[in-house]
Amino acid sequence: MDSTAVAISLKDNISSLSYFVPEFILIGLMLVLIIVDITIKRESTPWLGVIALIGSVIALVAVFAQAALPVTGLFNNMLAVDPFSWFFKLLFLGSMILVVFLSMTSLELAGRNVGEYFILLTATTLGMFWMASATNLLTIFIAIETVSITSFALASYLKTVKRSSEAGLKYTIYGTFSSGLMLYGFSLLYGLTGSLNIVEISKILASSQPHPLTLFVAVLLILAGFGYKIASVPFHFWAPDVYEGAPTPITAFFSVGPKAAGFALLIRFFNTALATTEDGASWYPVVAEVNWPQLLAVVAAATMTLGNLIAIKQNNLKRLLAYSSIAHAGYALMGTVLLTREGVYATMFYLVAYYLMNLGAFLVVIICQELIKSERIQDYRGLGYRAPVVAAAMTIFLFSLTGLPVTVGFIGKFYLLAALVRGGEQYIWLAVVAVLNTVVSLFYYARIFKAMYLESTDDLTLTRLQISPSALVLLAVFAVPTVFLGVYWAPLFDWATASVKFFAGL
Amino acid sequence: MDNPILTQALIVLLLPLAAFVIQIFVGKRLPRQGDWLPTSAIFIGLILAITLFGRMLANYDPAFKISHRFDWINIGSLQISFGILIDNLTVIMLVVVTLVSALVHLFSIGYMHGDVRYSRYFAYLAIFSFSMLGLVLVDNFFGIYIFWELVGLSSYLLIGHWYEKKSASDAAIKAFITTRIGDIGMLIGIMIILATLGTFGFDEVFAGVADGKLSGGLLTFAGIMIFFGAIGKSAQFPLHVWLPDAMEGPTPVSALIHAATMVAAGVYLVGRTFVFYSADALLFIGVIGTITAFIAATIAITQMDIKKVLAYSTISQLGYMVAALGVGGYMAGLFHLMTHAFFKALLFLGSGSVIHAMHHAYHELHDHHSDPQDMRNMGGLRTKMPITFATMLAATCAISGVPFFAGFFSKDAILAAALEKALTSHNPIHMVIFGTLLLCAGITAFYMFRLVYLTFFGEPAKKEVHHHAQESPTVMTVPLIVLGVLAVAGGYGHWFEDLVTKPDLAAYATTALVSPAVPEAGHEAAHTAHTMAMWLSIFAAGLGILISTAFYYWKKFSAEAMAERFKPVYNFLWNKWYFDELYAKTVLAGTHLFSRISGWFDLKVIDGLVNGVAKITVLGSRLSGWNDNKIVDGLVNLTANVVGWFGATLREVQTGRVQNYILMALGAVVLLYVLQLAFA
Amino acid sequence: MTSFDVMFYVIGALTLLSAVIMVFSKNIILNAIGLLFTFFGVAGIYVMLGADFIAATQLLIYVGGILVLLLFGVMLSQRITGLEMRTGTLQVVPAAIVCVGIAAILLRIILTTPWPQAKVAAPAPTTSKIGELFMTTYLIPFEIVSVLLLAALVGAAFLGRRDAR
Amino acid sequence: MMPVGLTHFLVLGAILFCLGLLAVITKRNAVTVLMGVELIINAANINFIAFARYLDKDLDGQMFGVFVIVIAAASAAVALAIVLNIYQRMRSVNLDEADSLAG
Repeated sequence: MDSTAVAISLKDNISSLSYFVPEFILIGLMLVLIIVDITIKRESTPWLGVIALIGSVIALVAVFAQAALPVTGLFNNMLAVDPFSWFFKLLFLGSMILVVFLSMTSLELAGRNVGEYFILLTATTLGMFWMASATNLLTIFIAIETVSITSFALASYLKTVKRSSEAGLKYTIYGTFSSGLMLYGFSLLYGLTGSLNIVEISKILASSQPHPLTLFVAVLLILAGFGYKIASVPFHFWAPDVYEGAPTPITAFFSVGPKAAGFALLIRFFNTALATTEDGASWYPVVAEVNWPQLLAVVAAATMTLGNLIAIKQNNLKRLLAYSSIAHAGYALMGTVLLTREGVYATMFYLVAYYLMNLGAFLVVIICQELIKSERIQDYRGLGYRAPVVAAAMTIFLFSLTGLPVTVGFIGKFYLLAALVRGGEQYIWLAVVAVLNTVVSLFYYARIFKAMYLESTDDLTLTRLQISPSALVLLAVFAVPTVFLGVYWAPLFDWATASVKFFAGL
Repeated sequence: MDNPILTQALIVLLLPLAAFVIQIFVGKRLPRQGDWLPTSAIFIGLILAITLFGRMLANYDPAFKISHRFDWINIGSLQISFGILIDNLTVIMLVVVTLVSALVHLFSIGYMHGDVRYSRYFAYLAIFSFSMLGLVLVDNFFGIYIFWELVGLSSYLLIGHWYEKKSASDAAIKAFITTRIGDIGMLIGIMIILATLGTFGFDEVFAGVADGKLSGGLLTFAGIMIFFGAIGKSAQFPLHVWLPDAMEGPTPVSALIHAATMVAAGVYLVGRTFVFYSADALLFIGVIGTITAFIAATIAITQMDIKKVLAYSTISQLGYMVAALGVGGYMAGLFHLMTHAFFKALLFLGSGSVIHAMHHAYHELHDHHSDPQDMRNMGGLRTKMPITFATMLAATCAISGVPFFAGFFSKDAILAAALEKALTSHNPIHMVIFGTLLLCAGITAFYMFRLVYLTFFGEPAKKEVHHHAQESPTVMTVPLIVLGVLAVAGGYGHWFEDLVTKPDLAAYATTALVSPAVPEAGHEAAHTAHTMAMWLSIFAAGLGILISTAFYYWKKFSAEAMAERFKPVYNFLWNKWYFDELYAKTVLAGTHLFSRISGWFDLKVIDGLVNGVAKITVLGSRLSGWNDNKIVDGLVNLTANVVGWFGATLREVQTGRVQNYILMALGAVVLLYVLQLAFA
Repeated sequence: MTSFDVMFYVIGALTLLSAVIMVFSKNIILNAIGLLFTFFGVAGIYVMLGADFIAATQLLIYVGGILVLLLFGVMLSQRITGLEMRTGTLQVVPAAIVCVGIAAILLRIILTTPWPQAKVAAPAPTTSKIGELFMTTYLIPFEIVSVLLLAALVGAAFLGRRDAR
Repeated sequence: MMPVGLTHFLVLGAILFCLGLLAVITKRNAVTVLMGVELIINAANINFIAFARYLDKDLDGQMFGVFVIVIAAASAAVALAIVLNIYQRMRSVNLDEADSLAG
């Protein structure tokens, strides 16, 4: 590297710093939390949560301030700022803020040392930021590992609880194994192209004629890393166990945050590394020999079907929601199948819908852990009478998860199906599978609904339950948009479509 | 929104919604638990609908059609506008829906008095009315699907209103899920429309079909798929099993579901999208309708529960309407929908009145075991309940097709349409359809008069009960009288045929490429068919009534003896053609098959991975436990069980051991690689 | 056969042999020792590939750090005196089948792919170049890895700590 | 015999990779399983460095290798902390005994 190249590179690093403000704020938040945690030596102080909340809100403001930034690569094209990553960053901060809220009210964490908890949560969010904006195999790897390593610790955060420790152990073994596979896949991709930058990789793949089978194996192994983050078949096995064992706010977080980050990564990878990105209406796969849509379609169909089928047999609501979240990953994957613009924004729309309805459902689970001290569905009997507002909110979330009309879940599913059907006739079968799956999902969502409203309870349990005002407010925060966006979703839709813009230059 | 008609229609639509919202939140705190609120909302709607109707009559125009669209969603280049469309058919439907709904509201004030969830009940009624009105008003497939689901949802709430009763909550779930199975088909059909035509609006879709953008086998397939929605909602064979169970809801709800709302939705859908169906799709529709009409009619002969008889008669009459549409009798089918709405609502409310009285009588006698709905416990009620009797008799005459009652005109029209089709099409299937429908007309007359004789004539089955029975309160009899008048007079004056025109696909064509529609069969043939059909139908009805009278009034023959003599047939009918059992049997056979497959699967595949013989034992014992379980209810359980079986088996894979997971993930990677090799 | 080839086969054999010991031995101490020699062998491979800096890093971090960490894990979680030093195996047959399948796939693609190769220059010292890259192109990965390390530190410290209550 | 070149190193890496997989799947002891993961990571690293050598690009592959080693260390630290934690709960680090969450 000669001196002018060094100078250019350094200059790029320095000029990129101004785009990095939200990340700096989160890093600062981590440090502040560490210092406060060390200096205040009291167990379970509310201050840590408040600080985390303030910090994440400031970061949110900083991300908002980036709305009008140009699409550009940062730090020698290691990361990128573009509307696509912007969209996801807002989603991540939204998840983080809510999970901080949930954690402050959660019974499971009460009386524990929560300093490290919020530090790790902040670090996970940082990792997700990088997952959404990484444009280099190395930064992708670092980002995934940041999210993974902190997630392992968060899953086993309840050290004294066996199921939490077990969840952490399984997550760790499965996670390190998956990143090992992904790493090997990266090495093969590097060998094929000689580059780590995904935009460059795309160009080299387009110009040289790579061995299709080798490329396929490389991407299959890489998919192990991405697939494990979004919990898609066949890399989903960890999810139910970890979701059940982890502290419930963390489960809620896992089911939306890292999953959305995985989707961001997957979409960016498939659409910029394996296809040529143009500002036009659609993308064209550069490697015609390998049929990525077919691979993704098979994975999507398997994911939704498996998640839904197993969910039917669950009695623990947390575990049921784990399987349902696997199924929803399958639905969201449908949008990525065709590598079209329409599909991508359908997926993004669906992720927001999923964020609302799934976090809402978990919120109900957390509230009910306090109210009825149980996660089992049969203990939700009579909830419609005992806590009408909670049950009504749950009903809204369940309807939305099922995809019934006048909820955002319906609109999201509709866009996905529409994108699929309009993308070409060869994937109508996948749309049919998805529709059949919604019917299957009805069976288990209806079970919860039935338990809450249609099953008789003995007289003992027929007492009204007291719900805290803050819980009511939180419920409203999720239930109202779930319905409102089901009727008037134009703003969300516009946001999602405007965000389908990747960094593609060099 | 410049057009006053549109505004008015929109108000009719939104009033029940507003009532629902208020009622669900504050209904309990309102005076009288707010029952007046949805009731008055729907009555205002009724008045508005009637003025619309009057306006329509005053400025008579067969081609009257206005619509308004709001931009709603954009999917790329595709714009979905949400619009309402009003033509003569819509206005008539508005009147019918609001009328029946209003009367049901009124009737419910008496019937549901003192119910635990009285206020909730009225909220559900309101949302039901709203959904149905929306269904009538929207102008595109997408909107129809949304309201379609809403109707399903609100019917679920209403059927399950007495959810403390297990049978009621089961029936609610059964109705919801069975109809949704039909909805899947409908959604698939809509998706095909979207994929090929890129639009949802009725007019655009029909134009696309007329221009030949969607044609041939795919058009037929799409049509049949859309019709699947109607099969579910309108309780057509083979998805009819939910409707009789839906009787578990309060009786006014049954009236609402059966008369003008939920089950009518399917018929209305087929009517509204009539031009969309290719000839083959129409034949399919006609066959399904005929099968339904016949099966349900034969089942109704043997039933003893007064509401069950009416339920099967509804299914049968719906089959009539669908068959009529299938043979091209657009007018006849929809006309029958109108007249049927009147007399079926009347029959249900009348039976509700009877049950109310029986219930009351049992209550007085402190008898809590006897079934107030069993006709064997009734008899001789005509002296005790004269108004109920008179109105019920009128409705029975109407449904049986006795001349000069409303049902006569519409039923006659259907038979005429079927005969005309049979005469012109030269397709033997059409002849069979006509013959079966004619037979059904006779059977209908038979079982309806059987109902009247058993309930109102003869000696009371239990003297003391009879003694305590009394006429229902005015709030319940007024709706009966109103409907009674309509059941008598609703068919006169050719009003329906004058107002509604049969749509013509060619009219939608935007290009002139399409050959003009095949001209309708000559006036001559139609006239012959009409006269012939009229006499045949009178004959069939008369014969049915005669036989019924011979059995149940003159007691010339003993029904019991007949039943004994033709025991297999009787059992077959009494058990509703063993439909529920058939579905259950399929489940059992399926389970056996699955258990064998799964045993093999476990042995050969999972075992190696799971490395535990114990797993098989667990699975085996669970499956044998499964066989012991009494598996009862039809299609719902079939799907639920098969799906559940898969769930349970797949669940075994989640062993809890992380290294199993890793192994399986790697195995899947190898599998994907092999698949890629095989298909690339 | 050049001396380079001979060296490759010797080091390769050492690496694979110790890896096989690591995988197939039932004694956990032998597993760890096998892993140690595998790491050494891999470091040797790095040297042969002209990656002197990585080889040094491998020795320092892997042999010095990770392996010591793993040994600590072994010691802390096993009763050193007892019989528990032997570790069992699970699902050997299906595992073998799947691994052979994966091996077949990988070998097939490795041997059939025409990898893009340039003319290989003589190995040169890489440390200063790598140092330069750390400060220029790879500055941000270098920095964000520090966040990862900090988070890992916090997590490991929290989990390893014995709580007061 | 072919002179030693890129494929030789790749084959070595592939064999190490599969041995690592085998260890991860079959070993009961969690610490040994983590050792298997390290083998997988080393296999990938050999690939990276071999490619970097024979493609003769910039030192991208080597840089990746350095980062992988560092991250592997961090990952191993957290993983071992979790293993120790499970040892305190269960008095065992056998993975097949941690199966209470299942189904």
